[in-house]
Amino acid sequence: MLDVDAIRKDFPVLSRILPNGKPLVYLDNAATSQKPKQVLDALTAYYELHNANVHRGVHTLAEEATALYEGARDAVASFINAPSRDEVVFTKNASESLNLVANMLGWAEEPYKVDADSEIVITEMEHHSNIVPWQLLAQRTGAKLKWFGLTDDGRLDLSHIDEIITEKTKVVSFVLVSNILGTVNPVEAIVRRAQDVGALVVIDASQAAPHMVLDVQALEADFVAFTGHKMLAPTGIGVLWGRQELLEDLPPFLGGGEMIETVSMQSSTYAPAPHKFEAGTPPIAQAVGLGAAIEYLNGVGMDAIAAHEHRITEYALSRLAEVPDLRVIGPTTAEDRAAAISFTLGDIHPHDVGQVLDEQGIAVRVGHHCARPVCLRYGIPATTRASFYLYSTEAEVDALIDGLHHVRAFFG
Amino acid sequence: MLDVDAIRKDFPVLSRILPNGKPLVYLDNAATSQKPKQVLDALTAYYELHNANVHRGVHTLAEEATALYEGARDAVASFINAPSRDEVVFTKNASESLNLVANMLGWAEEPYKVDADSEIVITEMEHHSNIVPWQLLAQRTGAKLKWFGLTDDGRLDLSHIDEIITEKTKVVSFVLVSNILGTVNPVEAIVRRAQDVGALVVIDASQAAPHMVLDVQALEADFVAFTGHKMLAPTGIGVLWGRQELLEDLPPFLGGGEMIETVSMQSSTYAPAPHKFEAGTPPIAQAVGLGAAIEYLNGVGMDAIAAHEHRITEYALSRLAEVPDLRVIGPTTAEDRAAAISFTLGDIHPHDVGQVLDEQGIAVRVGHHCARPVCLRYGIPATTRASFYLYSTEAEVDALIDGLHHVRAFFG
Amino acid sequence: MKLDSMYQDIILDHYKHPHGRGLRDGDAEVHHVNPTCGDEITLRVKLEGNVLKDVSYEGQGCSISQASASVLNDLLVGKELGEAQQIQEAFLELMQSKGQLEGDEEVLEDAIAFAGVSKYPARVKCALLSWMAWKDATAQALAGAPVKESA
Amino acid sequence: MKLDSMYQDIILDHYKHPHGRGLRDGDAEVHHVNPTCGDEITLRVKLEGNVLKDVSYEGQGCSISQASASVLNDLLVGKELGEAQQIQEAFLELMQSKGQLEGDEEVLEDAIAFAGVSKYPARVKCALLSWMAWKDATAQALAGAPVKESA
Ligand SMILES: Cc1ncc(COP(=O)(O)O)c(C=O)c1O
Ligand SMILES: Cc1ncc(COP(=O)(O)O)c(C=O)c1O
Repeated sequence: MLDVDAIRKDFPVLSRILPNGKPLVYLDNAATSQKPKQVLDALTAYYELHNANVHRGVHTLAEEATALYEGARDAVASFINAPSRDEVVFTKNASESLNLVANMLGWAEEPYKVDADSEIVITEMEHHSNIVPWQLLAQRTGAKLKWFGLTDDGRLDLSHIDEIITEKTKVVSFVLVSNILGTVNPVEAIVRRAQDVGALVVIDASQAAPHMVLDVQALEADFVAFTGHKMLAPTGIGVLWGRQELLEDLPPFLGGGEMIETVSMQSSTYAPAPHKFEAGTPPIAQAVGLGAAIEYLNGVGMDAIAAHEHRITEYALSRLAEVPDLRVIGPTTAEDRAAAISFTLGDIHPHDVGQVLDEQGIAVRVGHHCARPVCLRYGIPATTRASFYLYSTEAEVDALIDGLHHVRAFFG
Repeated sequence: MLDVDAIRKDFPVLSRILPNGKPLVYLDNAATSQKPKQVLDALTAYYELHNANVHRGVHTLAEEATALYEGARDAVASFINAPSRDEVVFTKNASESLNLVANMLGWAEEPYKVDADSEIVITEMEHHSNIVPWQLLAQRTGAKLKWFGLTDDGRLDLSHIDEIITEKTKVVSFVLVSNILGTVNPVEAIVRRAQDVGALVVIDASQAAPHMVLDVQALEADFVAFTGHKMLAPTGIGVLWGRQELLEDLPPFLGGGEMIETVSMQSSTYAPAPHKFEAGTPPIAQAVGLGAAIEYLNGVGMDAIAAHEHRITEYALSRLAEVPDLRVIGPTTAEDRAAAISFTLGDIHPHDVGQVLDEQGIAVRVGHHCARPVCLRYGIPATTRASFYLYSTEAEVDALIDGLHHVRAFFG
Repeated sequence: MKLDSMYQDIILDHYKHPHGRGLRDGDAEVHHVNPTCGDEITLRVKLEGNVLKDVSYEGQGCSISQASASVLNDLLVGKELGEAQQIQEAFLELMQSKGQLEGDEEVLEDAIAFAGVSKYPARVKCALLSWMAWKDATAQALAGAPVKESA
Repeated sequence: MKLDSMYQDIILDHYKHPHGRGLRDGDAEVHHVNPTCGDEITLRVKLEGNVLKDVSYEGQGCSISQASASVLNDLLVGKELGEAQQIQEAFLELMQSKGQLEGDEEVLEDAIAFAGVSKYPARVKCALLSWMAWKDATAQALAGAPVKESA
């Protein structure tokens, strides 16, 4: 069991009193997480003592900054059980990581090249950041974009898997945990089929990395993307993990300082991965912050965090079921399900739900959660989403339920 | 005159004692600047009180975070005298800003499209971040890359401007202030010729924005790129300013959350600029930090900073002239010159120069400074570079000169 | 309570009983969305000479965006274009006032109920959605654009 | 003083008077650069059966990278390949030791002077440049690659 009280003390914002006098109940963790003071201290120490540009200096600060930055890469590599630290590329966010892969595949040589004869497979529950890059790639190469649909209870419909993933499929990209439905997807079935047809597999782990053990070797994917700000780290840092031989074979994306081996006006050669994909001054302090966040998460234990969130999810689902006219969009049990719960409340628009909850200090997200196709699929304009994390409590669930009763009364 | 003593007190790292007992003399400002506590406080306050994801929330924290993030955009817009705040795009660094433009022009429609009939013009003194993106664009489109050479005294050789910028030129991209030579380039002559042939003008202002008044309207460019970490702001934030009608007409670069108007599985439409170019969760805290950095710079005054650096540069150039066998690479007077000074010292390799200086607490940069073509042009393997900022003092110049004498004695 | 300043009874009334809803004959049609929340509106204007004969609309969205479209219909239909435009500008000014203005009841009638909404940046866009759509559709109608099919 | 631990006299001697410098006949040639600092080396190996007949090189770089190439030439020329490889591995281990190892003088001779360099991550690459180039060139020579023209 987590000592949630002790954990909450590490997060300064959680004791914030809002301008209307209400204490903050932060249930918007799928959008972004709060930061413990350990992470903020790491940032401040970096800037107050060691700040320098990395990799190209022989002076003390530059050596220290480089050691801290590369140390963060080690921390990420071991957090996701990467076979090699050189497989960890730092980006600005998960969206850049996913765009990086889509662009590499557009510019790649055979056998990776996505062209007019290729098919790209995604799913209907992707975040826009795992839809739009592939739409752009399809438009620009003439490739065909296909996708898995959803079942009524918020799961992937894999019944036509052999027609969707075919010999023409060059890449299959899908979300491990949906940010809108909370669904945890069955990786193995998809990876198996993708491997059978020789397609590359990209996994969007943005909602998984913060909440459960993430083992890139166990996933057997080719690329895994996630984002720092949802896992206690600063904004401005993301990760792309990729298999070493792919990172070696694939062409660079952004060009500039850091990513080169040698430059002349006529032509350039590129540094080995991961540097090949890190053009310009990297998010140094943010990587250091991510390293500190991982240290914090490891200290608590990812298994313990997952178990805590599972309990909270079960409790929340059972209490939400008490609220009249409330319809959960996504799995209604805690099985293969993470701690982001979307719902509608009668025909009260989610914007109105969120506003009235905010008045009570309860921060939830409303809208399409950057997953508009899911709303279209279920014929709803938007949802209200409550999402939990390691510092969430049953009392916060109770506050949410009270709040929802109040919403109903207000618009009743 | 600046009150440099008072300014130095705002920068915690400047009072650092290094592990070898020497106080830090930080002369690596062209690589990255140090951060005042005002900026660090803004970061901490953001994370401790207001942290939330932006733009899509109705709850209090989301409204506060959005106001802070968009407030930083206002600060940048007024700092560079942009006609509209919507012309300010936040990126992760200057390198991304430059790649963004190169990619947009590759995917654009006529009249902007760069294709096999087009020519791209850069200069031999560009940072790799303003070379490699154009080499990649040229490779991928078949366009021809051309460049201005350099005179022996470190200036652009514009004598063949009419042959270099021609009717075929689609884009001219050049550095306002060279990070290796310190040269301040004559913008007007180049812009005039580019406008005559209808080419777009991109200005890399990475070494200008931190040190002088930057007025994008006065420059008459189409795009201006710069980077936060060199101007007292955190790592992980850059800026691309672009003329509104161009940002409206040009296609997006990265796809994802935030940058869309409406998404379906079949197709998507994009939000108006600047959001069209900001895929994914933006560097929120870093933008807030950049806003605080700009407030700090404005408080001191950009004119006063430029004047201070001019004085330091004059002093440094005159004292460096005393050191036997020292050859300045770049302009040898402070006229049209910024405060980054590269030099060689006999045939002592810059790496060795830097190492011996570091032993005395003096942090300089050695190598090709991501501008290898400049080293090739002047037939040198690398340079040692000392670069100054608002907190630099004459005493630090003196320490450098003493250090260089020591280097000569050591390898003598 | 702060909430009541946003959700005035007038707003809730318009939300529950919208005026002039539904798509009717028009000279121009536009479809606007609020990308931040997904609110959508399809709106048509019908001109007769200089007079705004009808504003018809259909859409989905929160109480604020729905009520605002209803109020717009009330206020603008039957007005001369010049006057309609003045009302639109007055409403825009009110919504951008960050809670500083109360609004002129002579001009804005029920729309002054939205004064409280102007304190909530994320909701201002909801309130303005139909008004921006109206402005766009009117410009198109004046330019003689044909009625588009509903998207 | 810390500096002296890096810049041992042996290193400075090799730097000022490099052994075996210059490009001579070879079975394979490689060109390696250190992207962090721009140090470059062109290196050729000449094999005779199992024996390393010559290692010739040309390059530009700091005292550490230059001295290291000179020491390599001293240590490896005339050795059997197996032994040369052991020496290379011992040097690599020393350089990656972050100042923890002193190096076996029996095996490494002058090269133990580089022990102090191993405390400076940015300089380790300088010290290893010629050794990595040698390893690469030897592999190519064994694979029967033809001598490339100098780049
Ligand atoms: C002139 C110039 N352009 C571009 C850059 C790239 O900036 P960044 O590394 O922040 O992308 C730099 C700094 O490294 C620079 O000095
Ligand atoms: C499932 C999923 N994928 C991708 C993203 C994009 O992450 P970011 O906005 O940090 O790029 C998010 C979060 O917004 C997400 O929830």
